[in-house]
Amino acid sequence: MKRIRIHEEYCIGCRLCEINCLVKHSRSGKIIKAFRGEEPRSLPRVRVEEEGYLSFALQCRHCDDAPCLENCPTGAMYRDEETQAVLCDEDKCIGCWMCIMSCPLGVIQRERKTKKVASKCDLCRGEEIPVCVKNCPNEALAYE
Amino acid sequence: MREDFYVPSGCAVAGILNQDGKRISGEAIIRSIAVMHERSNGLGGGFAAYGIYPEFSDLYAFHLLYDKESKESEVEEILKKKFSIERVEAIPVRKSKEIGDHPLFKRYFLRFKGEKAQEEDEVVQMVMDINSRVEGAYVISSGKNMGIFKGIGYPEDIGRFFRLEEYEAYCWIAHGRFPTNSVGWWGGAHPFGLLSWSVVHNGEISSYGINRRYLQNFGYFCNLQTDTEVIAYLVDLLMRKHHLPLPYLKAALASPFWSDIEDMDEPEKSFYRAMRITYGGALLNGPFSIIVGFEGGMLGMVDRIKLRPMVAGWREETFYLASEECALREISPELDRLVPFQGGETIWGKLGEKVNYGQELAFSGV
Amino acid sequence: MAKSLLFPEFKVVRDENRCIACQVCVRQCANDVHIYDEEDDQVYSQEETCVGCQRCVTLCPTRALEVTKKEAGMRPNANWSINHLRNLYKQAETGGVLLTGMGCSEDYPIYWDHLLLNASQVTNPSIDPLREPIEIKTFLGRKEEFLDTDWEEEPPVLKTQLAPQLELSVPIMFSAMSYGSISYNAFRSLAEAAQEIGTFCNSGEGGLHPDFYLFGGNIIVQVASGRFGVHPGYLRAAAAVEIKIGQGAKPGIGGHLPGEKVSPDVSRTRKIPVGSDAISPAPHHDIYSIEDLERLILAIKEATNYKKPVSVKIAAVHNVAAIASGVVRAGADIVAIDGIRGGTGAAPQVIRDNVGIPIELALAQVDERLRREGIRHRASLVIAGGIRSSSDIIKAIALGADAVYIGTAALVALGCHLCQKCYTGKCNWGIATQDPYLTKRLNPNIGKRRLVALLHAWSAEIKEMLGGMGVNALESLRGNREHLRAVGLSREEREILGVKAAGEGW
Amino acid sequence: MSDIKTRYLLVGFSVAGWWCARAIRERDRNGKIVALTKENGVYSPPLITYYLGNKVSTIDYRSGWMENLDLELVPGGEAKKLERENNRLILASGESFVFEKALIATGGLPIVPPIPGREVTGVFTLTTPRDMQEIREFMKFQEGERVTILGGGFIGLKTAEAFMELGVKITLVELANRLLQNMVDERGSYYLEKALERAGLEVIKEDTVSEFQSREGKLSGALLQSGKYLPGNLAVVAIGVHPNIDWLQGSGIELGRGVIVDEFQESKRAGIFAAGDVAETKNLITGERNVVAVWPEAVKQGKIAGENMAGNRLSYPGSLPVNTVSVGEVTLVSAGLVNPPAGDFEFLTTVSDDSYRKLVLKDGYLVGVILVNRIEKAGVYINLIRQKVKVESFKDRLLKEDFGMINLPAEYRKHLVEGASIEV
Repeated sequence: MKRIRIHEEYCIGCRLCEINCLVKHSRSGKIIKAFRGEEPRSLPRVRVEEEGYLSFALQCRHCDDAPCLENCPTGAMYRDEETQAVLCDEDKCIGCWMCIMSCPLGVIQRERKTKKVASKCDLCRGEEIPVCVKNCPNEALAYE
Repeated sequence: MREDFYVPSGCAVAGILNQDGKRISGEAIIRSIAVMHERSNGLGGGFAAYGIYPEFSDLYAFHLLYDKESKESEVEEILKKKFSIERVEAIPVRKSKEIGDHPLFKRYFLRFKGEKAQEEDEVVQMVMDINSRVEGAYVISSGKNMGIFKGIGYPEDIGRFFRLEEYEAYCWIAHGRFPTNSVGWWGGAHPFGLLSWSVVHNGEISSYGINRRYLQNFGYFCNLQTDTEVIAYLVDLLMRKHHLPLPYLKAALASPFWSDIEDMDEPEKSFYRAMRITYGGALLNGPFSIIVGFEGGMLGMVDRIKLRPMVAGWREETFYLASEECALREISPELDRLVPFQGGETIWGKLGEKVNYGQELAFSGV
Repeated sequence: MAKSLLFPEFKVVRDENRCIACQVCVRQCANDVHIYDEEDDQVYSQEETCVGCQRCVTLCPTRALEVTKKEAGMRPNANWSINHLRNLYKQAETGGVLLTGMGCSEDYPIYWDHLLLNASQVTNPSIDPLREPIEIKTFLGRKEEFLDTDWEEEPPVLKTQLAPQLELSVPIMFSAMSYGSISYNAFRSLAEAAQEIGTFCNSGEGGLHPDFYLFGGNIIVQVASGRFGVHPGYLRAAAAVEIKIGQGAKPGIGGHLPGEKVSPDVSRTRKIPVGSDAISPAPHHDIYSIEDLERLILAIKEATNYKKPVSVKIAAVHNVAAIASGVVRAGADIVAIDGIRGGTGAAPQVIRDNVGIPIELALAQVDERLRREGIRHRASLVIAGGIRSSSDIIKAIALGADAVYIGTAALVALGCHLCQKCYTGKCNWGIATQDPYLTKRLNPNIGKRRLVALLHAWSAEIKEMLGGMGVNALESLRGNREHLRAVGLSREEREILGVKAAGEGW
Repeated sequence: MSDIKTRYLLVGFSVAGWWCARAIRERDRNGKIVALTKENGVYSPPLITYYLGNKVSTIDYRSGWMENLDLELVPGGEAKKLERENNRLILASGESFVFEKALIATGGLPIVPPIPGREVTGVFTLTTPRDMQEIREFMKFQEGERVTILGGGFIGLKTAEAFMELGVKITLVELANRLLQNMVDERGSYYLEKALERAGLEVIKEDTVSEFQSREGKLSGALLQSGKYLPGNLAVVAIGVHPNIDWLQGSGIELGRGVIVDEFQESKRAGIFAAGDVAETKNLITGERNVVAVWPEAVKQGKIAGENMAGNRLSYPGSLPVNTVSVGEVTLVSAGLVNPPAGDFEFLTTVSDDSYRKLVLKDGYLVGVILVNRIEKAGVYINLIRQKVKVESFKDRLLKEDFGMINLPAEYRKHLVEGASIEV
């Protein structure tokens, strides 16, 4: 399957990936509105981690043996046949957080109010290239 | 009258070589070039003839063109520095209605007096000196047992003007000119000659600027504003001074493309590579088909992508070159073989040598 | 502390209707121009330190930013320009030589822009580069006047051995830019692009990082007055060696790599302590005359078994033609001449903007002089200094250059915005810096791709222009000034350039 | 009745059985698999309490994927006897199966202490769909104003969570002095109890039911040891489960608390494997043998057993107790050794009004973690425990606000972010 590869040596910590991810998963899909008009602001599904001058953008790896999927008791976590992405069916999600407990990368976020998985990379369903990759100004992310 | 104008040219070229050395009259070449009348526009025509002065074969036959008669003594003073003048005569001409005003033509049969080792260099130097220093006088040919006849007019008219049917040569080359910029100067017509080299040329040398500067490095100074001049000098430099044999003239003047050189096997590859690296300034660029006449033969060459026409033909011991096939058929309706030139190809014939049929073509029906 | 009289050079205009306080600008500015206030959830800008590099403008996702030149409020004065005033204030405050980066930015004539190219019409067909080969391969190195050949053999056997040559698939090389002055990633971009294209980049006086030995076949290493990083392995690794006598941006003075840019890796490569300024002396202290240069050329040839061409780089100064002649006679295989608009990582501004002559004039004179002396073939001529486009290159070739070096143009392709602050080591584009936070901004894969694309584009344009002239091999244009005509130049300038006026025929 | 022959026999088809079947199918496309389940279909045990609490509308588990497994499911197939000499298994129904490889995954059974009155109507356990169905039906007729839940451990809390959604009054009775004593430490229990209190739950500690009292065969209330009386007609005994192994007596399979297996999940009888809540394995950290009845371990053990049954030779690194509970406003995660014995343990903690995080380190390695409310990096910590990554050099960053993969050793981190295959 195609994966988002991380080239941490070229991550410049600009966080444009987060910004574009947030916009992509916002209600309006428009950047200024997503930031200034939508409450609550949607959450980016990619996070830039930083330490010193090192940084990288991390999002779900859509692992082959995805522990979040294996450990999901409801089957809410599933693998998309077409893209092989690990996705979360929010209707099935019960907020048991087994996925969070299982994810060795810590890339699943929870929505406290709805008690659902809130922030899980979906490889921008429908997009040829995920927006974090497409908008990375330095090709620190690659979709290959 | 002579002006410093560069004249690009269209033109027709033709050549006949009897490889057995049998001398033929100028009638044939006049007919041959006349067929390609449409390729000329009456602003230049000329001929080079080899083997025409057998009785003076060891003397330099200088053809001089005088715009101003008063320059004769000045020229002769210069000639005397290195030569003894064995004979001087006016070149016989025939007045005609086609040819109007014309300059004075004289020929000198000269014996070199200087150091043998430098003989040819000194002859070249003398030609350069006269052509650049003496205004109104111009050496149009300077070889032995050969001569160049040229002027303003259609080539067939020029041929008759110079009464070429009265000469017999084993090799004739001819030129009919189509300059796009009218220049009324007889010296600007082709062939261009130096020593026994003569060159006729259909085309325009777009590398002229650098070829000219390249030649300066070797003491050749071009002052005729014609690209044919650089070809003649390059031939002299490469063949006489650098000893390139005929088959390899093209390695310098119309070098194979780098991609073709890359495809060659060693040691051929190294040779062509070295030639091209060394002779980059001599590479002739732009469209051309040229005929080089020399003592004992003639050679045809076209540019690397064949932007100008030329065909070679053979009938028994006679080798023909011309811009168009019709020029060959005119004088030899039957040909043993006819070959169109390929890009960058040279085809030559030499006295006493077997017929050289050029490259085999991959396709038939030409 | 006394109040500084310096005023901001740039104005940062933030469209508050567009700003989403995403802080990309904050994170990208190495000069701390943008500051995020968490309490207000707003980004503010302080313009004093802005260098106008346009990094924030480029990366702002909502195009909320604009950085423009600030109009100084002083009364306009043709004599006392704003730049003069700034410099006066600055020097009155610091008491030091003003440093700058990149090439001369003064308004001297650019002769390329007064030269026009020829094209074929009717009498001579133009050649279509899409259908016919147009050759721009170039060889640099000493050429023979004559090949001693045994013509009896088939094919003929050369008795003359050719001098070593650099084979360039395009007549364009990357100028000397040292690792140190530029980042590892910038150097890597250049080296990889040179390798992919089939041309050369120049190490500058920065030594060769071990990672770059891999690209040695496409690197010309420099031996300059500081001798930084020079050792036998360095000479052996390279395709050619260049002795740097002078640089167009700073003729007559040495090099200066500020200590800020001497990172541990740079220090290892240059063999100097971390953080120390790397100062190359003005002259080579073993070259006090042309004979000394000859000794050094010979020594380098000896050290490299006569297998590599030796280049000598000089700045274009008043007597450049005679100097170049001497350099050729001293045995240089390549003479590189760098004009007044040549770039630098750091130079005194007063030198950069006032010393030297334009490369076009220098080139024309050097080529002509060498031809007049009959030694033009003994060395190739590479020119540098402000080459901006393929048309500059083709005009340089027609004037007589064998190839050109591009420096600034290559850096611009990599993202440089000519802010002229290379010497600070805070290049926001990750080019002229060693700060690891900044250097990673230049992804060498992208850098290489952009450089390769640039050279492909220029090659295509050069071929188009050559084809238009009816020339299908670059050597037929080289030094062929008949294909150039001058507009708007004095007779004297035309004579120096050896170019006829536009309107004159052949 | 004649034997049914099969290459693979899965005895029990809950999560361990399901993932075992999947692992077999990865390696063996054609070998026949028969799966026995005493229930009616394949369901997800954790969903039982959610279903009761109306949070899900089905307890079905990945039935959509069943087709790919190409197995023969035998519902109502309760195993009764495994022959000592032969690979033959006999069901309560009398059917018999002859297998080449078998997986014992019969899970656990609820523990019900011998409390007087435990058989009366209104006293339930809640581990099977049948239990859940019975409770639902019971509640339809008798609106329970109070539910007494016996047990303040994981199962008790899950049960409480379910009833909270139904708006009934819940009393949780726990014998120990704090709730969830196996999963969290005292402070963790404190946060949990506070949250339950806020949610209106009554918690009675250090007490237990001494008798379920009834009227007309129906529960009327629970009398506690302390003498306290909790009226109400619904009580759930939720003090735990024990492995369902009684049917294996005499089969020659070595039994401890559960089916004793080696690191390949194989029992003492070659070819017979066990996984999930029935298997007794070595603890990853302490090396002690015990039954760790949690979902993630069941998945892992099932997969490894499946791989090995189909011819591979994978070993299970050891069990790690991991669990998570959300009740009211509190979410807890616990993994590994959270209440270590006295010794050389190091503790890293952060405490705030609404969160608590505690890491337990031994010899520079992470061995246990408790997270209250701030659980997002739980998986990162747990994986550090599983992979036995020495955290000594970066332990000061483990609890930082922006702790993430970037703080981990590059090699470890890069292996993970490649994502091709996460080692489990």
